[in-house]
Amino acid sequence: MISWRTKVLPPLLAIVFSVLICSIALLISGSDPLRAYGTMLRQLGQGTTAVDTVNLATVYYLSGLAVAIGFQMNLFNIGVEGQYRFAAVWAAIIGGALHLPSVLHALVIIVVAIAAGVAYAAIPAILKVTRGVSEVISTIMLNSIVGGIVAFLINPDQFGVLTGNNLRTQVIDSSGRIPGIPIGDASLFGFVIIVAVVGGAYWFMLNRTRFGFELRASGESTTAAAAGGVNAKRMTLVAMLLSGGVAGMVALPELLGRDYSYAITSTQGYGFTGIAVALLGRNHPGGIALGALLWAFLDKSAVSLEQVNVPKEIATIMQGAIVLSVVVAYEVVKRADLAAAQRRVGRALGGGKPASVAEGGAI
Amino acid sequence: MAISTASQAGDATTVPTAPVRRRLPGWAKGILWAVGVIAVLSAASYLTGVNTLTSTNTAQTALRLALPILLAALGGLWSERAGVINIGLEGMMILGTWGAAWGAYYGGPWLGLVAAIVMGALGGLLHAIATVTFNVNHIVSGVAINLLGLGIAKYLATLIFQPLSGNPRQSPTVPTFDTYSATFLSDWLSGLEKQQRVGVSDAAGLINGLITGVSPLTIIAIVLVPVSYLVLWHTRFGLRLRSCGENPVAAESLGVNVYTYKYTGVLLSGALAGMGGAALVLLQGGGGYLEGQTNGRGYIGLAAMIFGNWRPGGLLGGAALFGYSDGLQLAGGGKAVLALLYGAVLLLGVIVVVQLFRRRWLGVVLGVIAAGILYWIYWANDSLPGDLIPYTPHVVTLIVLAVASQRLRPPKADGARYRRGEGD
Amino acid sequence: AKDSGGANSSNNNASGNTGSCVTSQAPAAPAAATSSSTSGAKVDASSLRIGLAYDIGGRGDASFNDAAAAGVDKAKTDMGVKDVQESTASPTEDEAAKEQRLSQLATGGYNPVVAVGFAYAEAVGAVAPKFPNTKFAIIDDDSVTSPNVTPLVFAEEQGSFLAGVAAVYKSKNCHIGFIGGVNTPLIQKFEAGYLAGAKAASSKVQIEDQYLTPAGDNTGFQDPTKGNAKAAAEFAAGADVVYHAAGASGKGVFQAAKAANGLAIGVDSDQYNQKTVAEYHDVIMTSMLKRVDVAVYDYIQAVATNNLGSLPKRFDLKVDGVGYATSGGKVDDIVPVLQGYKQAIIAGQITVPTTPAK
Amino acid sequence: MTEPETVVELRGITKRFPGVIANSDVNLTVRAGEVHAVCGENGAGKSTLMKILYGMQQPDEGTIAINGSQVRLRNPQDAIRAGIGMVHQHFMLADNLTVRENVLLGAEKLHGIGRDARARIGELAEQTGLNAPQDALMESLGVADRQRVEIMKVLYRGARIVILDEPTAVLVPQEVEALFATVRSMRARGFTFLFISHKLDEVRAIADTVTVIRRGTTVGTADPKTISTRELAELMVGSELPSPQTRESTVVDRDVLRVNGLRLDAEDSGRAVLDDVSFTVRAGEVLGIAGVEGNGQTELVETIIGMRKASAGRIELVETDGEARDLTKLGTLGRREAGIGYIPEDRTRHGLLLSQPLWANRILGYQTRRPVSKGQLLDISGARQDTERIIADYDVRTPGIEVPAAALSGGNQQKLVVGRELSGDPVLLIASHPTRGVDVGAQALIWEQIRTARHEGLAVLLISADLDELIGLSDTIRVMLRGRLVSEADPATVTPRELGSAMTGAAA
Ligand SMILES: Nc1ncnc2c1ncn2[C@@H]1O[C@H](COP(=O)(O)OP(=O)(O)OP(=O)(O)O)[C@@H](O)[C@H]1O
Ligand SMILES: Nc1ncnc2c1ncn2[C@@H]1O[C@H](COP(=O)(O)OP(=O)(O)OP(=O)(O)O)[C@@H](O)[C@H]1O
Ligand SMILES: [Mg+2]
Ligand SMILES: [Mg+2]
Repeated sequence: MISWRTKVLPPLLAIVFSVLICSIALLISGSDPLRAYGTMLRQLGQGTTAVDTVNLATVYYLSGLAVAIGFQMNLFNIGVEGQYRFAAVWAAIIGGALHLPSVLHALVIIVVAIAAGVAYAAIPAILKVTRGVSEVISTIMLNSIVGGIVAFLINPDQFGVLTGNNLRTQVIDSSGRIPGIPIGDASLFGFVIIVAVVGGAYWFMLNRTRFGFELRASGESTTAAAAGGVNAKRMTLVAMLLSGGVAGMVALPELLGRDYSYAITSTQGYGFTGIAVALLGRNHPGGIALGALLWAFLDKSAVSLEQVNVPKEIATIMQGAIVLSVVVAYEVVKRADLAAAQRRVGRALGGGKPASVAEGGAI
Repeated sequence: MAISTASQAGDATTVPTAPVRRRLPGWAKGILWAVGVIAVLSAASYLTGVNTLTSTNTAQTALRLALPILLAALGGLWSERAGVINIGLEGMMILGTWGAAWGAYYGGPWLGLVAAIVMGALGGLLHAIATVTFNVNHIVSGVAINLLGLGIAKYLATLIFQPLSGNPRQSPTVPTFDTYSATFLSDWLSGLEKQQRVGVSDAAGLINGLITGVSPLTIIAIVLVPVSYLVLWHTRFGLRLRSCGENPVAAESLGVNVYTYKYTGVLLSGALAGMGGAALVLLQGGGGYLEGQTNGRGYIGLAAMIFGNWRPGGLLGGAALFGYSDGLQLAGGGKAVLALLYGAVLLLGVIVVVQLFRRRWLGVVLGVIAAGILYWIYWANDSLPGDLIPYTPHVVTLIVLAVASQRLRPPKADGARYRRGEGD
Repeated sequence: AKDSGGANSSNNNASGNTGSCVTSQAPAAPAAATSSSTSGAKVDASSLRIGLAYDIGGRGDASFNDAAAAGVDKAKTDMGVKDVQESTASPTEDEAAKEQRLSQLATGGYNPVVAVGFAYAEAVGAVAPKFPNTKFAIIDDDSVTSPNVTPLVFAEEQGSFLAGVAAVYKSKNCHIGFIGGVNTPLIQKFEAGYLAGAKAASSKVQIEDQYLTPAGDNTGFQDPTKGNAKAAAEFAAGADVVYHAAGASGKGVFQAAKAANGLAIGVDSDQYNQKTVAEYHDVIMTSMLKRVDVAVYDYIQAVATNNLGSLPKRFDLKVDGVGYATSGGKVDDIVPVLQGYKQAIIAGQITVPTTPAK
Repeated sequence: MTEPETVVELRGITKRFPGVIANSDVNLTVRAGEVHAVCGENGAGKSTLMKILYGMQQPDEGTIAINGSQVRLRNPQDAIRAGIGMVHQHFMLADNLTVRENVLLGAEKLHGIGRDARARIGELAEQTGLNAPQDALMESLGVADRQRVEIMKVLYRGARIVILDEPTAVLVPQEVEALFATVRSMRARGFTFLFISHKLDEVRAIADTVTVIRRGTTVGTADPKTISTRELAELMVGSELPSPQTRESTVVDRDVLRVNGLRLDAEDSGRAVLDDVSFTVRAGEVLGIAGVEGNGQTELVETIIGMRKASAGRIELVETDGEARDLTKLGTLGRREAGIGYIPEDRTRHGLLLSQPLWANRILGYQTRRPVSKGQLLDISGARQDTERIIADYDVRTPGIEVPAAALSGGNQQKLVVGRELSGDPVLLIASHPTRGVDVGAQALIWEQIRTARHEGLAVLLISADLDELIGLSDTIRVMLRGRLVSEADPATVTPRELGSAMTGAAA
C-alpha cells in the first residue's frame, strides 16, 4: 500500500535539508558550498574513487545488515563493532596459519569469521536470555573489551608479526584470497558477490520464511508474537547469533580482497557506521544498500574536500543531519499515510458506520 | 440455588493484598552496601598485601573517573524518567567538552561550566524536538545526535580553537577548577592509613581519597545525586515528570502538559551530559578540549544508569563501580586487578553462605564453581595479561550484571511514542 | 583548604645537585662534535610541489604530524618551496582512503609526497609502484621496498636513553616512571631506551613502567584524564620524574607532575615551548626530541639536490635526528653527563636496545 | 417545582477523525444534581464527546457552556478549573507510582504534596471505601480499588460535574451497587453526573435522564423511569438487541481438555496466582469461567496456551481416539498445533500485528501450517486466499487484505481474529472476552460463529466479564476467586446477581 513516492520522497527531502544545513555551516567557515559539493561529486570520476566507494559500501552494507537483523525484533545490537573485530582477528590468524587449496581456504576463513562473530555475539545473547542483562549494556562493554583481546592475540608473543612498526597477523596465502574484479584501474572486491547473496538471503529470509515472519512479528509486538507461538527467548538468541554471524563477515571484503592480514592499524568503527546505515535503510535490504553507498560516498568525499581546503567535518555533520532528517521525514510521511489508509477504509465502508480506529490503537 | 461451592477458597473474608515486606530505606541499604564493600576490599587488601585496593590515591582517581560517568548517568535518569530514551548522551557530552573549553578559555572554569551546560542542553533540545515533537524513534534520534555532536564539535573546534592553539583537534590550555582538601581531617586519616590496621586503615584511605583534591564541580556532581532524588521523588515537578515516563496519557488527563515535562527532562538531561563533558575538561587531568576525549563515557553513563535501575542511588553505585575498577587498574595495574579478583572470591564466599541459609542450592553450586575458577586464576598467575588490564571496569560491570540477578524496572512508558489527544 | 597545586612552591627537585641515585660514572664528554646535515650552500627548491599526507591528528597535533609540518614550513622559508598540499587521515577511515589520499596527491602532480606515520606503510607500498616518477617518503616505517620510496626512521631509543639518564640524575627518590600511550612496537622503543638509560646511570633506580591502552586502541593517545590518573599513581608510588610517550594524554601527565611537585619529561618536540601545555612548562624538565622536522627538511633538500643517497639510514643521535631539549634550563647542570652518554652511543660504546627487557 | 438550572450545555458538537466522523452535531443538556446517562453502541462517539467536554479533544464545530457561560476547554486543566472531572473508560493510572501520587498528580497546588494532602486523601479513601495504603504502588491494587482511586482523583480536585465513562464494565454487580450508592449519596450533595454504560438496566437503575447517541449524533433524550429497556435498545441500534441464547445442549461425553492441579506462582513472590485448578472441557461444551477481573482468569488462559509456565499440575488435550497428550512440556506453538485456538482478551496486544497487512495477520499463530506456510517457507498466495475467505465468511468490513490491521475498526479486527482462530480446525477454543468492545452487530455474529463451531464438536473455554454473555453461551459455569475455582453454577438457572455474589466470595 505504500506508494513509491512515499518511499523515495523522504530520503530525498532529508538530503536536500542536510545539504542546506551544511551550506550554512560552510558559509560560516568561509568556504564556497557550491565548490565543495562540486568537488564531492567530481571526485567520483577521479581515479579509483568510484570503485573504492563501492568497496567501502560493501563493508558498510554487511555491517548495516547485521544491525538490521537485530533491529527487526527490537534488539539493539550495538555489539557489531566488537563482533566484527573479534571475527576479523580470528579469521586472519587462522587464515594466515593454514595452507589449503584455493577455494577451500577462502571458505574456511569465511566459516571461521562467521563462527567467531557468532561466538562473540553469544555472550550478550546468553546473558540476555538467561540473566536478563540488557544487550545495550553488555555489548557496549564487549565492544571495549574486544580491543584488549585483539591486542593480546596480535601480540608477537601470540600470533602477531612485526612489520616495520606495525603489528599484524600472518599474511594469508593467495589460495585464501578472493580475487578482485578489475574495473579500469581499480579493482572491485570479489566479495561483493557474496555480499549481494547475503543481502538477497536476508530479503528472502525476512519475507518468505517462517523464521523471518516470526522475527518481524516479535519486532512489531512481542506480546502478539508470544500469543502466536513465537518463542521470544529463542528468537532473541537466534537473532543475536545471526546478527553476530553477519557481523563476523564485515571485515572479510577487505581482509580477503585487499589487506590479507589484520593489523593494529586496521580500521575500527564499521560497527557503529552499520547502525546509522541500517537506520537510513530502514532495515530493508535495498534501503540499506542505498544507505551504505551514500555513507561511503560521504566518507570518501571527506578526503577530497581537504584537497580544496574545506573542513572535512562537514561530511560528519552531513551524515548526522541526514540520519536525523530522514527519520523525521519518514515519520511525517508515515503519519500522513496511516491517516490516508484510515480515510480509505472509512470511504470504502460508505461513511455510514464509523470505523473504530481507536480500538486498533491509532498509531 | 444455582451455585454450588466446589471447593472452599481459603479465607474468604479478607481482601487479597500483596504481602507487604518491610524494606530497608534506600540510604540504609546504601550504607550497608558501602560497609560491606569496604569490608571485602580491606580483607582482600590485607590477605593479598596489595594496598592499592584501598589507597587514598585509588579512591581519588576513582572519584575523578567516576564523575563524568555519574553526570552522564544522571542525564540519562532525567530523560528516561520523563519517558525519553537517551542514547545521545555521548554526543551531548562531546558538545559539553567543547563548550567547557570555550567558556573556560574566555571566562574561567565557571563560565566553562555554564557553557558546557548550555551546549549539552542544545543537544538535548535537538533530541527533544526529534523525539517529542516529531515522535522519531528515540534510539534513532540518539544515534543521529551522537554523530551530529561529534561533527559539530569538530567543526567548531576547527573554526574557533585552531586559530588559538594552532590545532584543530585541541583547544589551548584552559583554567581548571581549583581543588580543596579537608586538610585537618585528611592529615588524621593519612596517619590512620599509614598504620596499616586492617579495616580502619582501609576505610581511612578510601575516605581520605574522597576528601582530598576535591573541586567545586565534584561537590556539585555528588550533591546532584540526592538533589535529583529529592526533586524527582519529593516535589510536584518531579512527580509530574515521572508520571510522563510512566503513563503520559494519564498525566495528560490530569492536566499535566506532557510535552513541557518531556522537553524539560530531556533538556536537563542534555545539560547534565554537558556537565559530564565539563568534568573531563575542567577537572584535573583535563585542561582543554581534545577530540575523542569522551571516549565512550556517555555510553558507559547510560550503562551505569540501567545498572542502577533508573534510580539516583543505584546509578551512583554503577558509576562508582566503574570508576573504582578503572581507577584501580590505572593506579595498580595487573597486581591490583588480581587482588580485586581475590576480593571477588571473598564476596562469592559470602554470597554462597547467604544462599546456603536460603537453601538455594543452585546458587550455592554456581557460586562455589565461580569462586573456584576465580581462585584458580588468582593462584596460577602473578599478573594478568597487560593488554587486558585496561578493560577491567568493563569486565567487572559485565560480571556484576550477570551475577546480581536484579530485577530492572524501567519507567513504563520509556521510549514509547506519545501524542497529545491520541490516548484512550 | 585550597590546594596550592605545587605551582609556586619552588620545584624542589628542579634545583639540582646530582641525585644520590646515580651509581655509575658517566662517560667523559668529548669536545662537542657537530653533526649537522644542513650545511653547505643555499638550496633552491622553489620548483618542488610537495604533498603531505598526515596521520590522524594532522597539522597542529603538537606531535609528529606537527613536526613534519614544521619541516615543510622551514623548507618554505629556507628553500623557497611554494606549493604544498596537505591532507589528514581521519580516525575511522579505511585503507583505501589512505591510498586515495596519496594517489590524489600524486595525480595532482605533487612530487615528492611525504606520508607521515607508519599507518601509511601499506598505502605507500600500493601506490608508489603506480607512480614511478613520483618520489615518496614515509616516516616511521622502513618496510616498504619500492625504489621511489624513502624511509625516514628514527632512533627513538637513543633519545629516550638520554631521557632515562636525565631522569635518574634528577630523581631524589631514585624512583622514576614511564607512561606509554599505546603499547605498540614504536612506543616500546621509547620505553626500551628509557629503561636502558636509567639502568645505565643507576643500578638501584626503581622504575614504574605503564601503558594506558594496548596496541590498536588508540584512545591511549588522547585521554589526558587517564594519563593524569596513571601518572598520579606513579607519583603516588614514589616516582618523582616521569617520562611520557603518550601524545595528547601527556598533558595529564604534566598536570600530575605539577600536582605532585614532581618533574616530567616531554616527547617528540620541545614541549616546554608548546602552547597547548604552556601552563605546565615549569615541570617539563626536558623533552626527548624526535626531529621529524629535520628529517622532512633534509629529505626535501635531498630531493631538490637530487641526492637522496645523502640521507642517513636512520635519524639517530649522530645526525641529531633525536636528542633532548634544554629549554627551561632544568638540565643545564647535567648537560656534560648527557653529552658524554650521547658520544658513547654515537661511538658505539653503548648499544641501546629497541625492545624493552622484560 | 422549579426547573433546576442547566450546568452543561453542548451545542452542535462535531468532531472528525481521519476517515471517521466521531460526533456530528451533538446536542446535550445536563441539569444540576442529576445523573445523566449517555447510551449508544460501540463507536457511537460517547467517549469522544466526553473527552471534548473534558478538554482532551477539541471539537471541530460547536459550543460548550458550563453553568450558563460559554467556555473554551483547550485542555483538561481548563475543564478541571470549570469543575469537571472524568473517570475514563480505560484506567488512567501509573502503575509504578503510589496511590497518593496518582491522586495528587496535577493537583499539587490544592493541598501541596505533604501532610495536608495525605490527610485529605485519607478522608477520600474513607469516603470511597479504599482500603489500600496510600503508599502502596498502584500495580498492587485490584480493579475495584483502581476504580476507587479514579473517583478519588476526581473528588480531590473538587469537581462538581463528574463524568463516568463505562465505570461498571469491569465491576461485578455487588461492586456496581457500592458504586451506585456512592453516586447517589453524592448526587444528594449536589454533584452532577454524566454516566456512560452499555448496560441498560444499570442506566435505568441510576439515571435521571438518558440521552442516546447513534452513529455520532444525538437521537433523543428520554426519562429512564418511563422508557422500557426494549425501547431504549431500539433507539440505540434501530433494532432489537440480540442476546446470546444457547439452544439445545451439544455436549458429547468425550473429554477434550483436562486440567489437573494447576498451579502458577507469581514471578516475584512465591504467592500462588493459580492454585490447584482442575476442570474438564468436553467436546461440544462451552465451559464458562466467571470471576472478577484480576482473580486469575487471564493467568489461567495464558497458562493453558503456554504463554506462562505452570509451577505444578497437568494440562492434557485428549485426542479423538481417547489418547491424552500432556501439554505442559509444549510451548505455545506446540499447543496451537495440537489444536488449540485462542481468542485473546486484548486483541491489539495479543492478537494482531497492527502495522502488518491483514494477510500477514492471518499467518500469526499458524506459521507452521497450511494453507499459509509450507515447511519453513511461507505460502503467501495461500495466506492471501484464505484471508479473502475469512473476510467473506465473517463479514470483515475492509477495502482489501492489504490494509494494515490498525486501519480496521475494533469489531472488524475482532471478527478477523475469530475467523482466524476458527480456521485452524481447533479441537479446543479458548475465548477470552470474545466480544469485549465490539458492537452489537459484530457481537451477534461472533456468538453465532462460536455456536456453530460448538455444534460441530468444538470444546470452548469461555472467559467473560459480561455475565449475560457467559450465562447465555455456556453449558457449565465455574467461578474463579483468588486463583481458585470455588464454585459451579448452572447457566440454565443462575441469575447474574447470584453469579456476582459467588464471584466476590460473598456466597461462600
Ligand atoms: N529503497 C528503500 N529505501 C528506503 N526504505 C525502503 C526502501 N525500500 C523499502 N523501504 C522501506 O522498508 C520497509 C520494508 O519494506 P517492505 O517489507 O514493505 O518491502 P518488501 O515488500 O519486503 O520488499 P520489496 O517491495 O522490495 O520486495 C518499508 O517501510 C519500506 O518503506
Ligand atoms: N484519536 C482517534 N483517532 C481516530 N479515530 C478515533 C479516535 N478516537 C476515537 N476515534 C473513532 O471515533 C469513533 C467514536 O469513538 P468513541 O471512543 O467515542 O466511541 P464510544 O461510543 O465511546 O464507543 P465504546 O462503546 O466502544 O467506548 C470510533 O469510530 C473511533 O474509532
Ligand atoms: Mg471506544
Ligand atoms: Mg467509549
